[in-house]
Amino acid sequence: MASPSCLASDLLPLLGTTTNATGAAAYLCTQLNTIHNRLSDTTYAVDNTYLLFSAYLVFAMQLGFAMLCAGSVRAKNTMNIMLTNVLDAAAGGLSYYLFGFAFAFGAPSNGFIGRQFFGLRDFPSPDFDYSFFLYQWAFAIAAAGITSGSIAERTQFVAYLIYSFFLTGFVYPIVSHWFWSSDGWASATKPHDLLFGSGVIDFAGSGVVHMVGGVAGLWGALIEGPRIGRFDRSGRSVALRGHSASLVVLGSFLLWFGWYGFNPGSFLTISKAYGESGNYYGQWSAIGRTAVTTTLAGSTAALTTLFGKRLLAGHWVVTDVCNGLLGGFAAITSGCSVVEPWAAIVCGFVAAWVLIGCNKLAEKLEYDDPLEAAQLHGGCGAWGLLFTGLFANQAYVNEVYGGPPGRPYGLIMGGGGKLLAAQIIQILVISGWVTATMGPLFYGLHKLNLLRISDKDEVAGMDLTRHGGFAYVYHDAEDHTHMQGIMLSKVGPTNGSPKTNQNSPSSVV
Amino acid sequence: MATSTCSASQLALLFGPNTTNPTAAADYICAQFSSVSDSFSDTAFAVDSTYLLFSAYLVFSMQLGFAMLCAGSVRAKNTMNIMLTNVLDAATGGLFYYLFGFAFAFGSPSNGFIGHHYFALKSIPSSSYDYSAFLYQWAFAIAAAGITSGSIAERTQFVAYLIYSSFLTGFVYPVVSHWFWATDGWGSAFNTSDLLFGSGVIDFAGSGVVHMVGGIAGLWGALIEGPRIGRFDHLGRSVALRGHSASLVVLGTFLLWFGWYGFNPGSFNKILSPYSSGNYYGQWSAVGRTAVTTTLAGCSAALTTLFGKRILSGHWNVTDVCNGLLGGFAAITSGCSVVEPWAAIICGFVAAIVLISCNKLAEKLKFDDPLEAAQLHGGCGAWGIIFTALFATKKYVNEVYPGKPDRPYGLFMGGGGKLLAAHVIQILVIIGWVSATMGTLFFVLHKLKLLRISAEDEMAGMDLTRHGGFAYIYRDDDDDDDEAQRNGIKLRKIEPAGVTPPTTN
Amino acid sequence: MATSTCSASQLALLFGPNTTNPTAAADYICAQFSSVSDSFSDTAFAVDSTYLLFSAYLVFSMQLGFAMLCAGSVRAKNTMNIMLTNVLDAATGGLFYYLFGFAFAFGSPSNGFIGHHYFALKSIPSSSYDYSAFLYQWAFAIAAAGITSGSIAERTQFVAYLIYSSFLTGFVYPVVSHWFWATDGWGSAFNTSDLLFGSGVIDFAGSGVVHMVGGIAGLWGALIEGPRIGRFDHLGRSVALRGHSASLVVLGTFLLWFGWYGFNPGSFNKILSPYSSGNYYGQWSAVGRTAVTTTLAGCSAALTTLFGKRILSGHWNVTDVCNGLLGGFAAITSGCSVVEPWAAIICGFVAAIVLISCNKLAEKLKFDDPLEAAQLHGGCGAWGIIFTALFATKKYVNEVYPGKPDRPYGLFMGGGGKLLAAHVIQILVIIGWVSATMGTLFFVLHKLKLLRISAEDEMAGMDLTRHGGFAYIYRDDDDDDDEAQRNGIKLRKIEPAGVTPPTTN
Repeated sequence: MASPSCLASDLLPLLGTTTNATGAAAYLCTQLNTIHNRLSDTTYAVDNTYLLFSAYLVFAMQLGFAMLCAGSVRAKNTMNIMLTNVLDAAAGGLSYYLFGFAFAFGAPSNGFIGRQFFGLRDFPSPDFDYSFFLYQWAFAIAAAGITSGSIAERTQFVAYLIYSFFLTGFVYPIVSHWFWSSDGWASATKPHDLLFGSGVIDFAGSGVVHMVGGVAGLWGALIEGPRIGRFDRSGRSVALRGHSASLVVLGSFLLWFGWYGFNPGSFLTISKAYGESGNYYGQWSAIGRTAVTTTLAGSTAALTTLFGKRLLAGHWVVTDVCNGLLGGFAAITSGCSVVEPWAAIVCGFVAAWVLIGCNKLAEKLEYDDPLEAAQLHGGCGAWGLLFTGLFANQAYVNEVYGGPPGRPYGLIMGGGGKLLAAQIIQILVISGWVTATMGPLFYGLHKLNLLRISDKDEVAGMDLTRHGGFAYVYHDAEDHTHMQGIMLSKVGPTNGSPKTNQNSPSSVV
Repeated sequence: MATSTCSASQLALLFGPNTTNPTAAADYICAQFSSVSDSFSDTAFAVDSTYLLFSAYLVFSMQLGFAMLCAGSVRAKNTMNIMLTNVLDAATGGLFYYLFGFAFAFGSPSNGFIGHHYFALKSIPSSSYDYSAFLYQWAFAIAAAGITSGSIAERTQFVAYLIYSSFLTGFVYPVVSHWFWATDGWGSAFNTSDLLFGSGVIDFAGSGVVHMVGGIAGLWGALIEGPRIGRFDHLGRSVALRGHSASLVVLGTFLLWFGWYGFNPGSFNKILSPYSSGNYYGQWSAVGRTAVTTTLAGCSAALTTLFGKRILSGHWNVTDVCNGLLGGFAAITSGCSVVEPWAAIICGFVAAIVLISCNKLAEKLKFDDPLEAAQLHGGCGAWGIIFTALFATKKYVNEVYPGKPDRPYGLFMGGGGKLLAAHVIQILVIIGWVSATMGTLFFVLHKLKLLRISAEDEMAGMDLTRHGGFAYIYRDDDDDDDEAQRNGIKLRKIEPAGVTPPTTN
Repeated sequence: MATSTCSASQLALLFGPNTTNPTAAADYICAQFSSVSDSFSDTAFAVDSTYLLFSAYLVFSMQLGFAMLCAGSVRAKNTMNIMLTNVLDAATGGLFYYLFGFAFAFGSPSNGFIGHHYFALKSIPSSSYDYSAFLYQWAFAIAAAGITSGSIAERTQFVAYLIYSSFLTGFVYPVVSHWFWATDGWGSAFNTSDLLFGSGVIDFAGSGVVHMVGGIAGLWGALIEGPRIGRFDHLGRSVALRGHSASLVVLGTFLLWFGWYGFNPGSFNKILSPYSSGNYYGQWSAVGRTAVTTTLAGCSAALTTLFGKRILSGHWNVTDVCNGLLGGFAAITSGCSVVEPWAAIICGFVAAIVLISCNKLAEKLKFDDPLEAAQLHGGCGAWGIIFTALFATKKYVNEVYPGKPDRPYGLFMGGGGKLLAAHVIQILVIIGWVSATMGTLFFVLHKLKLLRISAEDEMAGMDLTRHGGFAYIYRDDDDDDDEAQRNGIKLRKIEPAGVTPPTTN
């Protein structure tokens, strides 16, 4: 709180010969100090309210991921992918509580890894309250959720449990320590010794969250190889369409909804004046601006994808539009707080093309990612980091990150190349770190035959073989036996299941 | 929320010359107070922004609600199409409302007809509008377009959709919202100089501005396109073309209900605004009351529809109950902040009856609206506007629209007919304006053959012909097993349908 | 939140006669202080109302969660039915809780058994309750009814549903909440005079008041109706009747999780309430801690269920994990605000085991509850109440329930057995009261043949016989093609089923 506290000794000489000057001064100052305390209480209450509800919104993204993933895989693997999403949140909760948060934000520490607050010991502290933990937990599980999409439909459940625990508990917290903790080596909030005099501006985590999830997914999917049937024997790509576009749209909208917690929420506090107190412009405006840039980037990316895909594929495809939308969000996440709204439109426009390009490339390389997670979160996330290095606005950088004046800002805005250099370092370091940790993990699992399920399981669907049955039973078989059901379903069509032409050339994703 | 300012010179006089340094003492004390006052101003901005932003997020979640409601209410073969339109509503709306929609709507100072400041958010934030206000209004704008998309579902070309949606969000809706919500709109109750009938229109959260605009636009679209193939048989009897998933309908309805708590109570924009400082009763109570009236109107409409439909059709029908519920919400939207909770129950009761009657009428006139959007948002919206003019209470009107004492209020509450007159004007003007703009647009699109899809496309479903495939694949056939697939398709043709009982409503 | 009042006379004395006009100076300064104090009071109301309202919206979203969870957990042929009941829970709940439920629950001053003020929100807002408090409590009330609807799903007449739902929301639940939550309830920890065992019951967000009430009511309903046809075969072996959509189950579970952040942390009602003013630690930290304990309990319950079920049934089962998760939440609901995060992990761990055991027991006793609601909310709810009495920490109890020093706290934390005694009493009383009221009601409905549907209806599915058709139509056939339809129905009878592998759990 900005208000200087009232000192009786300051006031005393001024009142001077008043009958009981000491008494009067003490009286007045007691009153005023009470007020300052109450103002501080109010600020805490408002900021915590803001942060908690933002955390709840970010948590809603987990539901969005679950629905998006469920809709994007085939019906026979729905239970499997949804279970992984539920467990992301659950396993993430325990591991982030026990040590993840400590690795990430356990200051004071070194630049590489934190080491306080294990199991929320000595919590809350003046720096961190429980709401902050909750918020960061919601972020951590998002990273794991991204990766689960890349390796969907062909991964053993045990492998899933192992990598998810490792990612949420170790790999991700360390990256977030580097770039977000006040003593991370590349953090922009470090009090001194900033990387290139600037530090990395990854406001809500295009790199820390999205690229980490995306690169991890990339290695997982690469090592596992494509799903059976994804590329035919002549190497042509065959789209394996998800089973429900409704769930995809539901998931995308929920992610959009949750992103309003992800990006604007990353300010952590709302009750903070910029410069002179008592002005209509303050952190609350910056938060609103962040919500606006987020919206515009996503909207632009969706429209770009719509028309781009119409030109390329000849269809108006809703799932592609949803992915484009999410690509725009993943890209703006880094710079959302420090760019002008018009720049967000540029960001979204390019993000859509980055995604389309990455998808083309993936197809060429016979890389199979059921949710395009590596392309979307990795590719668009990397673009988002560069974008911030190019378009960060001087005034906003100084307002949002404070500290010494004269911070470097976006290259195109005239701020020189230092920020861009830091951002490029970030991309390289994240790629390197995730590759060095998650790559060997997936490779080890692969060697131990723990990674990929058997061909038989894959063809039958994991729900049937591992999860006790299909996700959907639209028609009720009262007393028919199992054998009949299965046998007949092989030879004849079941009632009420529309046959779609899955090989229609239109469905090339 | 300004604490009364502390005047150092005045205080210095009171201390008088005997105090050692009266000026400095007074300065010191007053500096403290002014710092406190600044902190309050910061806090107020922070609290109000928090409130408005989260309300905007809730309103945005209505777009998800619309998407799910629409998806569930159409047949499976058009699901991708309608969901795409809902996603694009939000996306195109975002761009157009940013570029000029917000400027048309709230760009004051301007004339009474249209605003002309803040294009592309230039000079935002200002002391009157912050970014959060833009976000909130954007979420409203896309809701209006979402309503219309329901009316013309299952038979409209995608290009037509893109054109009308941009036009509605970017021009038609912003102009209407300027009239009734901007401080210099000709019909606005916030107008500082020249109130319509000394009252202005009390359309608090937009029964008229949002719902009627969307509904009337949908009415024209659906009228000009004509009914879907098979909606009325050759004898002219109505045949229900049921939506493919009641689960999605219920999901959508609940999400809309959830979002409506941003729509109605959020329309206060601020929550930290005492009616008399230091009292437990203030705008926060009014916000709570608005949430309560909204809830009660929806609840009573849902129950009325439940029993009404049971009597009329013999079934307990969940999709009808959902529509009734939404009708109640659309109706209370106008008066939610200025009526007593008991009046909200009446509002919902009548809204349900209005909706049932509109649906009967639509059937008679062979008007086909897959989501009943014109009936629901147009009909119940219009009732809501009338309702406000009948039941607005004096106390609440003066609290919610302060600044001018002795405003006219509800006719039944003893406030005279001026408010009612203003509201009738609003209904007529909205119908006129939307018909003149959207009616013309749809007609031109129709003449250019850009509006309706071909009969073949309609029979096959737009998802297959335009959107690259069906929305659902519940049966997994091994994708390499081509023979089975061909078989499957062959057999599907000769196989009889699943259990789809003919419905009578 | 009163700033200590400024006494002008006292200050004037301090200034003394040397000051030119001590009285005026003192008055002036004190007027400033009192205006500041008023602003504080306004701010506090605004912040707390914002907090409570958004929490209420979150709790309301649980209703959507229940609807989706229930819809996914029943067979497709009863989906419309169960979703309708969920919509109506909210709607009838809204009316009845408005008319008298809230009055029964919180209408103080009253006796310890039942409240009798604020019927139809008369004299609301008052200094103790604002509209937002009503809205929040309404969202709780409908949750209780939602729980019960799961237990009796797929075989209950719709009329029975309407009757019990009104009775539960309007009377049974409000009375229980009066006992344990109102300031003059006999078992309430807020009771100012006469605390039960000098402690009162610490059922912070309602493991007992909400979950056990709903669960026990469901238990009686399901017991009296008997199991669904086909749930136990002629040898008495259990046959799982799987729900039709795991996606909806997961959707519902996540929405409940989302909403639980309103349910538990929101139960503080206020967030702007310092424990010692000017410190970083205050009620806002307690609110955050509550969210953390809630999360951890659910997480550990989910993981325990995952591995437990893997060992028992050999499958990684997502619907079981979802139920385990919810069991953890139901258990932590009672103690969420007064336990350490590590204790929450224990709570969740045991809750999962309790749920698994209850399910085993239910199977043994041929008790059929389609959603495991009685086991989950009744069993885990009861465990949660015990858990609180064992693990409540001294510091948190005194912070959260201030006003009386040296309250008893958790047995394992060294606080003695008084709290445990009070909690055992709570469990017994809730079981007794709900059995006496809801048990009787269900029995009477049973005797009047209003409870269970006919066997034919049950085989065909209620959607077809009562609600006008199935919830899903994924295949589009032209509905006017009557011949094909009749064929379809005929053929369906003789056609074999789709792929429904028998499950073993």
